[in-house]
Amino acid sequence: MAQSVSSTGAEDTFPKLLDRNARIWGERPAIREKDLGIWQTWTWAEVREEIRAFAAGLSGLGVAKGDKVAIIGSNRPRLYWTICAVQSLGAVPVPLYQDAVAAEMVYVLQHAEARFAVVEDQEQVDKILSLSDELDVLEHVIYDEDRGLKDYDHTRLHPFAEVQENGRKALQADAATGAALDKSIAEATGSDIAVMLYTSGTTGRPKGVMLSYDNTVVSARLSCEFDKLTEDDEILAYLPMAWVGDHMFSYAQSYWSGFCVACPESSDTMMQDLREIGPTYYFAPPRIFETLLTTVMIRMEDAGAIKRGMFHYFLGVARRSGEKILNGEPVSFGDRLLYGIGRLLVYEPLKNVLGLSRMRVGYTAGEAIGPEIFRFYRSLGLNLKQLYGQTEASVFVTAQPDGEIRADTVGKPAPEVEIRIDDSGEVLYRSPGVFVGYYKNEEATRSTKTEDGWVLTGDAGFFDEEGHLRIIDRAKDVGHLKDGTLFAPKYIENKLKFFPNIKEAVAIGDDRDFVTAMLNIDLVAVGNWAERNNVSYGSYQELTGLDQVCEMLAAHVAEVNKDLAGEPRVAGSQIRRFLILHKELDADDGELTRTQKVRRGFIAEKYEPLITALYDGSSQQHIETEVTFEDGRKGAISADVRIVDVETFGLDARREAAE
Amino acid sequence: MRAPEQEAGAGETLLAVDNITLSFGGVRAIRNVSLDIRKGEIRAIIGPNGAGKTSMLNVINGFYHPQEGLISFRGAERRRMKPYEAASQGIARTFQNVALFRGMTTLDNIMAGRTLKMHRNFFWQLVHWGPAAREEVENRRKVEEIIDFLEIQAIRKTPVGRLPYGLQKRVELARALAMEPDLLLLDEPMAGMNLEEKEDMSRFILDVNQQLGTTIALIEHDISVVMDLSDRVVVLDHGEKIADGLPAEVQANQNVIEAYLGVSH
Amino acid sequence: MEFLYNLLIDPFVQMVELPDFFLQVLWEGFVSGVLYALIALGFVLIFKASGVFNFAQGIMVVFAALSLVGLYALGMPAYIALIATIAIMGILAVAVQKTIFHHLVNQPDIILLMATIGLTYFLIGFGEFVFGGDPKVMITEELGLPTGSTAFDVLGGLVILQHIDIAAAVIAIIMVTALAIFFNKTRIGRALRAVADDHQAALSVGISLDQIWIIVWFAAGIVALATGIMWGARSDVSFALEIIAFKALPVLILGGFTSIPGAIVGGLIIGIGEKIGEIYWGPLVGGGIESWLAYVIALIFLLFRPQGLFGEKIIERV
Amino acid sequence: MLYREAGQFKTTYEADQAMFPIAQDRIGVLVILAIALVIPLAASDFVIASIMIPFLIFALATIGLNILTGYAGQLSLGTGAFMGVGAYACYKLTTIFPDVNIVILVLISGLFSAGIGIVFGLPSLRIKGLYLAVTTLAAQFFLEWCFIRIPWLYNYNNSGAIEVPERTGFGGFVLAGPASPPITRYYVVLGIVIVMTLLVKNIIRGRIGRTWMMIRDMDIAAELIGVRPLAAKLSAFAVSSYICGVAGAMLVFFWLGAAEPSAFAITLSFQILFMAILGGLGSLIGCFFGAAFIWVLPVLLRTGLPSIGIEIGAETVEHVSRMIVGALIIFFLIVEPHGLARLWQILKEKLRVWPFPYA
Repeated sequence: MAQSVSSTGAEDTFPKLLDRNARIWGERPAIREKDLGIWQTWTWAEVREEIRAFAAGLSGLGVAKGDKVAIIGSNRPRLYWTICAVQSLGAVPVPLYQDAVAAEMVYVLQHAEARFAVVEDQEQVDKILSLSDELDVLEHVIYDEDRGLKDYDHTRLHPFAEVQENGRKALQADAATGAALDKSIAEATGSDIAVMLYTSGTTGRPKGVMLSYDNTVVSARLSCEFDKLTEDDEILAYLPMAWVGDHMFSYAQSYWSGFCVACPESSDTMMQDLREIGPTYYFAPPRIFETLLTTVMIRMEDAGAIKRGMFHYFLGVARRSGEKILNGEPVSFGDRLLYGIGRLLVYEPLKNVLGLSRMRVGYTAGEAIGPEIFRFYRSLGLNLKQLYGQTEASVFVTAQPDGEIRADTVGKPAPEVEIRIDDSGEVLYRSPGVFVGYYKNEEATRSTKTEDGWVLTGDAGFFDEEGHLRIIDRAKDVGHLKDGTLFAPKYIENKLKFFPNIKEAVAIGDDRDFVTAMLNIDLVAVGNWAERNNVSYGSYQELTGLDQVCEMLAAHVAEVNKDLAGEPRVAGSQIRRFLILHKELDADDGELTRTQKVRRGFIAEKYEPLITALYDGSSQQHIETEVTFEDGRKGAISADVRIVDVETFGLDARREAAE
Repeated sequence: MRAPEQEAGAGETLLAVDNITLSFGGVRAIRNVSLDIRKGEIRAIIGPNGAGKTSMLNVINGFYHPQEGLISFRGAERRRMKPYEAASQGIARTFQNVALFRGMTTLDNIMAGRTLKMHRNFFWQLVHWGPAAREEVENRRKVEEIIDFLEIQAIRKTPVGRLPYGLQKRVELARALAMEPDLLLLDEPMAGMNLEEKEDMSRFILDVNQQLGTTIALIEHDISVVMDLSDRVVVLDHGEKIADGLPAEVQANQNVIEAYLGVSH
Repeated sequence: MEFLYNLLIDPFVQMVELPDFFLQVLWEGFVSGVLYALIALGFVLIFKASGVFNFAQGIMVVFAALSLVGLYALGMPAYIALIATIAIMGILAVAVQKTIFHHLVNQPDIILLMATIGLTYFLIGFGEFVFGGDPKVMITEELGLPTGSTAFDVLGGLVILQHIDIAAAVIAIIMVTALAIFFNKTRIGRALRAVADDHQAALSVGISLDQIWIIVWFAAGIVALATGIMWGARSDVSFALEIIAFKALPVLILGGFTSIPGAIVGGLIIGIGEKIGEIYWGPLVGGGIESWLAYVIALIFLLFRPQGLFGEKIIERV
Repeated sequence: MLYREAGQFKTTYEADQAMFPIAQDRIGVLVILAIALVIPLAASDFVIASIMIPFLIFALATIGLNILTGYAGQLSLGTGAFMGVGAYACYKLTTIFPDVNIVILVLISGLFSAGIGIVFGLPSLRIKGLYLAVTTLAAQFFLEWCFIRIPWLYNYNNSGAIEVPERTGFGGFVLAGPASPPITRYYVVLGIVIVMTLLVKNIIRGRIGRTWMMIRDMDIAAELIGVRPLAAKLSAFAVSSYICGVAGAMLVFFWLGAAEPSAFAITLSFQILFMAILGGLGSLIGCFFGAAFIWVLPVLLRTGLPSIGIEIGAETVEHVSRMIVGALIIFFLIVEPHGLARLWQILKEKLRVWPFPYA
């Protein structure tokens, strides 16, 4: 069982934690990587040796206290070691998103004044070299994978192994090297900057969030205690290293509780690797859970009728009683028995093929997850939870405690986190994890973090009766109907988008009399439906105009209304009228951002006639729009778009009562 | 792609074929052909169908025995030999029609390429323990490096029969590389591939040549590929050599143009 | 020394000293050679057209003979029984094609071979189930085949020729001639030859693969029936006959798997060779060498000319 | 369905290349072994002597043939004779060395078989497929003839048969001979079969096994990779014949008790060949499936049909079971040319990806 971490508090930096881990868990696995066909594994003692050697090597190259060292690449042990090696020297690691284009990368490297970069492979080296003219601060680049780099000019380029070997030699040749390293580790304190993480943000240039050891180590400790993570746990590191979540889960928490981090072989083999490792602690954004569920359903479509029937029957059993059993609520004996059979025939095998058999704690965050999807996983007996976090908070703001899991909240304040909601509805928090500041951006720091340590999240939300926080929207997007009713477009849109048939939704209502919506159907889902029901259609546009499709979506919208009616704060913002757009919202047409977020302003302008029609009572509206084809040509399509009225629930009664 | 003057002229001769004539019961497949392959180069053999290209490879790795002419490898004159002797001297090859061991997985196929590197005797094999197990593991590691090199991790344990054609060709290359050859003979490595697969394969061939330093002789139909890839090109037609030289020279050669346009002789 | 004498000199001395006996041995060998040739012919027919090495040819011989005798025993006149048996062989051909080989198109040779071995097992079981396991007597006379023998006075001794053996030889010659004409002169025959080389070509002649295979199986069945009658007339009709099917293998190796003349010549060589071997060299090692001599002859032959007497040279290509 | 592979990851090549890399398979194998060990406690002498012992011996012989035909791709029709060589060698050995433990002699007798196998394997260098089948047929008939014609082999017995003398060992157990209890013989056979199977598995997953499969799948490519065809083929002949020889010796010494030359006739060769095909060429587990199927099915028909009230003569059962076996072979070739082993593999694959229909 879990060995109690005896020396809590004494180790306030990661290099110190590494020493501790090597001492008490020296022979236990610290990190694995699927490489050359097997899970190459390093123990904590080995990891410490690797890191010290590399740190000494870096020191030999000139890395000194206060330097910034950029880290670019996918999740690999050597890059994780680099974080600690850099920290050992009192320098600051700056992980970057490896899929960023060269220009974006250059901005961050310049802004962070990185003198060194440790990168994964030729691809990253090429990116940096292509812009080396603009990178006057960058001195040395160290690479992990030497493939294709043999013939490069090596005056400023070094293989990781060579740097490490030089360090090893230096450590052997001269005891002073080791002593200096020890001294540097010992001198570091909790208030030093541990890491700098650049957040992209929705607007403007990326900002460098400076997190101290006090932020990260304490957050790691609190969260490990919250979920009772121990050195027996196992995690798969597959999300970008530059993202705060990965930094906390795959680095900070691992160093704190001593659990083992596994790095996949490549992105192609990720699912296979997940299956092999079978992590006990797992994080994935809702998108991944969604795709996973979709593939499960698609793959089951190919199964024989009996098996498919059995599968869906037991999924029904799970929906009925799975979550209750997980939450320890009373369930009839018959259902318990059925659930037991279901476990044998469906749930456990399914978890096994998904690689989630051993998952003890799982989190999803970042976006709202569809309640159906969330419940699906929960009902299989998976302890999937939601959390709400930010880079500026060292992740944790709220989290769902075991046994208090709800699909539509993000949980209670995490340990030692204070939360308040200001008058405009914006969520603010104060915690040990609150960041030190934005690097070289005092102004932004001041506008985000108050004098007394409260951080503005930029999100609007409220606490429900059970003390759970619900995030409804970006604070700046929250508006009001003319009668003052709260209008949170994204909250409504998300509810709409949870229906597989709805791909995109735009809710309109700020400063209007009531709420309306423009919807995009999901071509795959609706097309599938059409095929199954022998409905023929020639084009996307034709599909959107079908009566049955309109009826189907009207039913979805009505359901959302019913849902909204049950929540007092947003009950007033039910959708009265909607239309189905005749074309897909597209980033190429400027309607979405490249990260697939809706650009409200642009859309409002472009579809002005439609919006007018939504509010003037007409039942049809002609529109002509410009589109960009895949090959870049532009064209125009026109359509008569129908406008549909939807059932609302208790809305008029409310209004009458209000008047 | 690569500057020809860098390689041309440089490097000692690895294999020399001197005035070879090969015939099958009166039909002459190769007539008085001489060619040399220099250490470290990529040497292309091109020509229309039935020009004797594959026969030439078969002669080089000892599968056919020419009636006339000399072959010398690494400076030593070679007498009549068995194909497996050529293999043990460091000549590996791939085949025009994929010749994988269809009953085995990708991994086993590449392990098969290590046959000559494994020596533990029957009785060690019986117990599969100690030195035999160690040898197996050492060679597995080597094979894994090749798998990594050719980026076929995802199909490691897939029976090769189930793989798409392009991947089969890559596995075959992997198997040849597992032999750690000095001379690698590739018989139409890109036949039947789509553009993307061809690009991948070209990159791998260049990587093999540059990173592992392996000398390569290849037969290819796609002239643009040959021109990009190879250091020197020899052109055969009806069993005779009609041109030999740098890609650019060969491309401009009137005989070659005629042979490819099908002008009768 | 004595062994070497017995091995190398003595047999030839005997041959010369008793030429009449030698002629008798040759004749005996010739007769069994004809039967081997007939069985081999059945193999060749099927192999040529379908690439199936029909291990069941032996049991088809037994099965045909048993059917004939069995039908006669049921009270059918001999000739009616003969025609009925031919019909049975036709039904067998259709059944074999429809239930087995139709489903095995494009399978590797070894699988096809195995299927015929399975068929052999089935037919043995079926035959025993229907006709019982006891040996039966062939209805030689009833079919109007000659019996009795004629003794010829040659080279100072007597050579006895069984009439049935002469009949067998004649029938074999007729059958081979008929087949040769069928293959070379008729449209279907040419199609059959085409199919051996190229299945598509056969289809272009307008005959389905199924039909072709049925025809060759039927032809092989008739050959089997003839073989069964001849063989049954010399000994009796029993499942022991099945073992002679194996003799067809060395015959085919000598003659080549696809050559009809090869089957004849190979059959004669094996038949005569093993008789002479048995009589003149057999006693040296205790006799009974007939059981394996044919294979050894074939084996030695194989090492020097693997493609057989009439087979085409195989050039291996990479 | 029963598999829980998530979390079973390999950190060393040894573990990755283990005989049973999946934990659930290991459990399964242990369960089967445990059942094999306790069967005698529950089963009657008839079951042990007439079903289990011959089943195991045939399975081993099938493994022997499978090495040659399934792994090295060389068709053999002479298995029966190679088994006979083992039996006769063992008989002579125990005559000459009556005091040596019979188990050791059984294992040594396989060597004679291996030697003969190599001799008859020599032509395989030049000839393939059906042609090679003729070679093995020559071996079959020639050796059968030897068993009859060389009286020395059967100690000049009048019967012309070999009769197993009583042999004790391992501290007084009667291992062979009329007085040997079936249970003792069962354990001896079980032990030998398990050990041999493991050793064969080792060979097959190593270099030598790979060279066999290379020759089988693509002999020209194998040669160009450096496989010496002669060495590869002859080693397959040797190992195959050795195992067949041991199985043959066990057949007489631990099962039949006495045997005439006809026991090793071509019908035995075919029986083993059927077991190999039906079980699945190129699969060890298939050998056990095949042997069980071909051996146990007729026994079940013989004993089972009367017990459910269908009274038919013993002979008829014989005929019917032959028909059924023949029909089943054809059926399997059509439905699944790779035999029961492939069906088993498919089932296992299904269980591994359950509830999905395929991976």
